[in-house]
Amino acid sequence: MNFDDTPEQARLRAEVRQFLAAHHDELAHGDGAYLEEPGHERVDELRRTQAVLFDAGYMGLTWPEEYGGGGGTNAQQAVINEELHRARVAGPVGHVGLGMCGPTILRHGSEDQKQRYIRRLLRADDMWCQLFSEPGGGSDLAALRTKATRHDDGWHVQGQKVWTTLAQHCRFGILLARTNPEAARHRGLTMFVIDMEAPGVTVRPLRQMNGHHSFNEVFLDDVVIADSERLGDVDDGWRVALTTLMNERMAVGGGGGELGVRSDVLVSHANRLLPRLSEERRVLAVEALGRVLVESLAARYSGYRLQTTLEKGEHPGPESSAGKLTAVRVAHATADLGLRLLGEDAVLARSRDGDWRWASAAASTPGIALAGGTDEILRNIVGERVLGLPPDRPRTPAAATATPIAESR
Amino acid sequence: MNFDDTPEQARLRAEVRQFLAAHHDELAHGDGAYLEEPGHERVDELRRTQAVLFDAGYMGLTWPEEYGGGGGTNAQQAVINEELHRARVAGPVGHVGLGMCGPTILRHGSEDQKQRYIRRLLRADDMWCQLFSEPGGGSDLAALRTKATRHDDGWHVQGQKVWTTLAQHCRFGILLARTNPEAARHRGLTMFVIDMEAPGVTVRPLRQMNGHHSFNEVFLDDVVIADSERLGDVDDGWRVALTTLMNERMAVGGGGGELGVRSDVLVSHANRLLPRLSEERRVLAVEALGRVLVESLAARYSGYRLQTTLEKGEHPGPESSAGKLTAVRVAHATADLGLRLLGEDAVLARSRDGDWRWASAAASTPGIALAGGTDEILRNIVGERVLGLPPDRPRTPAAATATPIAESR
Amino acid sequence: MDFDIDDEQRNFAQHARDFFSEQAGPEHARTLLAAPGEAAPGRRVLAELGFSSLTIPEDFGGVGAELLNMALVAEQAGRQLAGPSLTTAARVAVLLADDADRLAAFSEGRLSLAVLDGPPSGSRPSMDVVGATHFLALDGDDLVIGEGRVTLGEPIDATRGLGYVELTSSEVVAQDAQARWARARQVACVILAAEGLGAADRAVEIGLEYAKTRETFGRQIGAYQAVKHRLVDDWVAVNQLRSLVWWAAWAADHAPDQLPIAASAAKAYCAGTFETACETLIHVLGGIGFTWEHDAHLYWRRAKVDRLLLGDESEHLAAVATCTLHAADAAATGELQPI
Amino acid sequence: MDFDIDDEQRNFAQHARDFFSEQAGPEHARTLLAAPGEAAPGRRVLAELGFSSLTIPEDFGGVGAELLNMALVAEQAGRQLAGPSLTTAARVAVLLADDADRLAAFSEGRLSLAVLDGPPSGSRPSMDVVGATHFLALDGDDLVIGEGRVTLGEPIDATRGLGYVELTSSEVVAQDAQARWARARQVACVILAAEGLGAADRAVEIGLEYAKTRETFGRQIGAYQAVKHRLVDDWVAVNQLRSLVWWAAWAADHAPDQLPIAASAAKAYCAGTFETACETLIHVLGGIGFTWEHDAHLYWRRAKVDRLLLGDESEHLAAVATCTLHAADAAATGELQPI
Repeated sequence: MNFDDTPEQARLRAEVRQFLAAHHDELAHGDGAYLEEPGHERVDELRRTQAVLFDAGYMGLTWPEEYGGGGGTNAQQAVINEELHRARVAGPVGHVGLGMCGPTILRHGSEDQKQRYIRRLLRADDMWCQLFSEPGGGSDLAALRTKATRHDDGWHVQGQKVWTTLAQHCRFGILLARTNPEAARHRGLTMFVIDMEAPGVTVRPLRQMNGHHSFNEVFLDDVVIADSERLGDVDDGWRVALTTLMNERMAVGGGGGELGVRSDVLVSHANRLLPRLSEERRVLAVEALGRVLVESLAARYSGYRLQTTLEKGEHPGPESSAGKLTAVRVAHATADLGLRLLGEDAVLARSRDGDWRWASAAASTPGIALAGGTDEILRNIVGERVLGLPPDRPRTPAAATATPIAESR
Repeated sequence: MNFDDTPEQARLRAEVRQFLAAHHDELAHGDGAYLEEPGHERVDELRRTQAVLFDAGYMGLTWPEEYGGGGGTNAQQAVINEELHRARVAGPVGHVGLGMCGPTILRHGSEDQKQRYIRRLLRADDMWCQLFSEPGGGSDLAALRTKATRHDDGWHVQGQKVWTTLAQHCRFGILLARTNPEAARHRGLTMFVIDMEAPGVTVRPLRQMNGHHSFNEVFLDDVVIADSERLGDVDDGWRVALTTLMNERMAVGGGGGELGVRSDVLVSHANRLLPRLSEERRVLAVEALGRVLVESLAARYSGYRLQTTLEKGEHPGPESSAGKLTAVRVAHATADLGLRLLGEDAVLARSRDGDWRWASAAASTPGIALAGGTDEILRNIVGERVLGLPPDRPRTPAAATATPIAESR
Repeated sequence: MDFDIDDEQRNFAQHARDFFSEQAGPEHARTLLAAPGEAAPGRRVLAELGFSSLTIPEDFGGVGAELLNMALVAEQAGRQLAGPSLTTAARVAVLLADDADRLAAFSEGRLSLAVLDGPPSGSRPSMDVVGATHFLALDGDDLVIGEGRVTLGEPIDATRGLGYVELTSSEVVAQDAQARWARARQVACVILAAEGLGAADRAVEIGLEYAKTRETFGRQIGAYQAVKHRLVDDWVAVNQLRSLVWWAAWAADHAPDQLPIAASAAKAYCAGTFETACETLIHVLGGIGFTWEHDAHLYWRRAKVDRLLLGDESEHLAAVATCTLHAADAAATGELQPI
Repeated sequence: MDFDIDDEQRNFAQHARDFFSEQAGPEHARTLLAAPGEAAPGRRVLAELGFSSLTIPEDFGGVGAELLNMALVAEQAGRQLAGPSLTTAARVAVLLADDADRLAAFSEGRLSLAVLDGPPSGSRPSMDVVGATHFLALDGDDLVIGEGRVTLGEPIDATRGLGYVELTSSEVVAQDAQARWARARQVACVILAAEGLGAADRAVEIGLEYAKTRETFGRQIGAYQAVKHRLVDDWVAVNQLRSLVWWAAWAADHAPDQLPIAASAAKAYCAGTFETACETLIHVLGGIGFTWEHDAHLYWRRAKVDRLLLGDESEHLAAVATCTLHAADAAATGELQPI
């Protein structure tokens, strides 16, 4: 066990730290995810940030060099991420591409696809989204009804997707569609890369309860996709999607990262506001703060253990789902305590000091809880796939087709 | 809405109060249920108490006069119960008879059975138990395997029961047994009155984690029961058992009563010990106390609403299951706060002042949580029978036989 | 003991239910977030119908009803996120109890009042200051009334009309008003809890409807214990909250010594019950519950604000504990009977 | 970063696992409730195997291992509810760091020590006083050692050897010992959390086994979400607790400035995790889990006691918050780097 840097890591850390200080003004900073409305200006700023970091060699360090990756190690990427966090650099705007689409393409895409897409994805030249959920389906992916039909000029796609994160800013997406309506629910699906600027694609941003427009409806009206843009085999999309979902779970909380407002932001907020509280309130707030911090530390150090596993070359397994359960709880408690520390101003969306972060974070938490699988889905995954508990209903022949989905999403 | 006594109720209240003061030494007192080991001496003391109260006309006020009841009203019984509580008189030791067996006999028993049993049951001359649960069955009553086979001299019973409350002190019990092994799970059951002193009945007290012996195993080895001791029709025991269970739920927490240590005992304990705590601990303890009291008030006043419904002549419905959920939570929190208020002594079973109540209550809470249905069972009942949510699994023909049970227990 | 409302009260509540479902509703709350103003149905209409003067004696132009009746109306108002809050009216009725002229003016809707929390020189965020022309405040031991400069806050829930007020004029209405002020606040807590009760009840109702129709993995989601048990817990809590609200409202008129504990118990229990019910609702709804278009967040917003108004859960838990400890102590030393 | 134990440590933990499952176990804890005495395997055996001298330097007759190794042993001891606690040994190693003779005597099992919490004139209930001949205590700023009069308490968990002690003799071991005392307590918290980790892990394991085999209403109970999700939550918490314990144990030797926060975080997180795991276990087991014969209550007893020993959850939550606030404040004003 060793948390110390090797000399080489220490050199990298110093170099990154220096770079981030020198390029401070070219980088977007922030107090945590989901705080700002992802409008065009903010997204452009975040894309520039990602490009600056890519150009410095700090994005996709572990990705293959031949496609624009750094050919480095997980340990190096971890050092870089720590320094990005310390310098309060905003998280990468292309997180769906980095966390889900990219790994899926690397694993299942053709050489040509990797050549064309990966480098631009890492640099946020292209943003990517994931077109899985549908209005009728919710967590039940295998129920999806968007159809892709084979024609001479490629696949014709007809259907509708929803909850597509940042689709309005994306150039490409990975799309799961039904290619064989005769097959059992989770069979007969195929994964494609879709050009979001193709004719027939209509993106309609959804307004969320926090006022933001992060999620979208995507209407697919006879969209044509060349067969060369298939990811994996025909009717093998379920297996491809599992890669995406495993990576999603790792990306969303699995690594011990924070999902809401950063805990150091909460700590400095508390340092500023605790003295204004009565003695009674201070005692209660300090206990609440301790609780948030301990949960947050538990998630963070568990993420480190998972990272160590990954550094040893293993793939993220279903146990990475566990991290998100805690991360969501921490995000909720952080927003709530941040708000309560505002005292009388906590009934308004902006305090007299102009602090809007906590009310905004509170209104964003329910969305954080949904992305990457609800608590129930994650608990089912851990319970059934890690702990070997029986599935939710008996494995009758009729239920069997549904079971793999229930277990994995 | 009116919480005030009518002049008649006020007279009754004054009379009861005077009686309880005058007969103080003949009555057992206590801080709450499940605190003392129900050994023979304690049980005898509690039986004498119940007899004294019966003789004064304070037990079974609403039960039919022809069988020893008082022919009075629920409102009168409520006044009496309030005064018993205020005077810290220990709850009736024959609570299984009063709460479950008695109502079942009154509804399903023969005239002869009512004549022979009810009066002595009310007076705790005979104590009664309920022989339902079996080792393999748990909450799933319809899975029971104790068999009763018809012979010329009556029914021959073979099987084993478990978790039978106070069976070692009981003269009689009501027994649910399978009389038709061919019928569907919850059909083919019949209810009987069993003489616990009959040949073939062996009672083995179980030691519990709190050191007490409230629960028993009961072995039934070719016990003969006369057909005249049947309760209800042959193979109709499921319907009879529903009466028992509904009444059990009302008896266990449904009426807003406390299941663990009395909240006024917690309050006086807190009054004594709060001054010994540091300022920080006092703030935390006061908040915790407030939380217990508010939950307890919520349960108590909800019990009053239910009592009002009953006074208007309605039977207890599945919604009475709700009260126990809260009562269990309050019992748990009461024991825990009582223990924590002891400060450093809370790591021992008896404080330096000799206070053993809180550690004992803590070790009794898990048993309280089980009796009368686990939280999950109660939530299923409320969810499915009151709120109309779908049952846990689809109503396929195969599942249909199990469903009524899943819903009702 | 008869702990139930009677048929007349039931009819009255049904009348209020019909009125608020026509004249208010979450769609109004949503609109208000974009275009600030007075919440629907507005104080003029509430005065016209006599809802805001329910607890004002008939001699002063009011209806002369008990607080329980107002709580029944408030529950229905809460279901539809109506505004301004009846807490203001209930509080005014107590504060101006011996000011016949102003009470009559308020009853008739000629005087638009809000009650300020915190110092009159610069109040804390106070309810229903939107549309109010005059403000009641506690200045030392004096109850004062005056006009004021209003600074509206950026709302989480726009129906609460929250703003900071600085009195620009001030006239003493009553001296030695601490006790009256405290009682008015307790009464206001009961009505706020009643509004929360109605809103929480509606939130559970929407969740139950959805859980019975929405299917995933081949089953209605309400069949899953994770969903079912959460909804059951919320439903149980809402019903228990109703018991506390009714008790507290009854106590205001019939057992004033029980009011401090009952009002704080209702307010504290409401804070958590309402908030949890809304969080469950959004969770059960999934993605759709996170959208602006769905009503869920409007109930959620109300819950997030109401839990802190007129004292948060911690304040009221401490009040319940402290009052109970004192009463028990006094009883033990022979001073008083325990409540 | 390499946040994992190595193969040697894994083997070592396996060795300890085998040892404790042979030499200790819940059946011993049950017996001890009826017949007071020293818990199994007892301090003599622990000394013989070198478990209690793991963190004592080789020069003083110890093993000279890091605290992490002791935490690995403690986890296995916890699984089997073994006693006396290794917290005492870990604490002694810190307290007597420069007392070669006594340390050697302790390493060799010739000196039976317990550490007292609270004043030496009348201690608070302190661990492992059963079977101890000498006691370490903080007397003002002095670390003292002496013999004492022991009053045993009536145990909730008999394996903790809890009693009140009044020193009858006293010799100063070290002056100005506050800092050392604090560090010893932090180290003890880490080991106590490690024992809780092992016990909680075992409780979850028993619950999982039962949930996979026991059937009700035609299904294994582990298929029901109400059961499944509780067990999952506990399993997740136990695994996160392991992360905190390992970090804190590592920090003791490699990052002493992180120890105060890490030790308190581990102790606080352990309190709730272990207690909840045992409550879940008993609940999942149903009636059988409430019996004296089943092991569940022995784990439950340990959890109910351990959560309060060496400072309860509230104390350690406050410590984490306060230390973090100070560190952040110091960093903001340029004094220190944040941890």
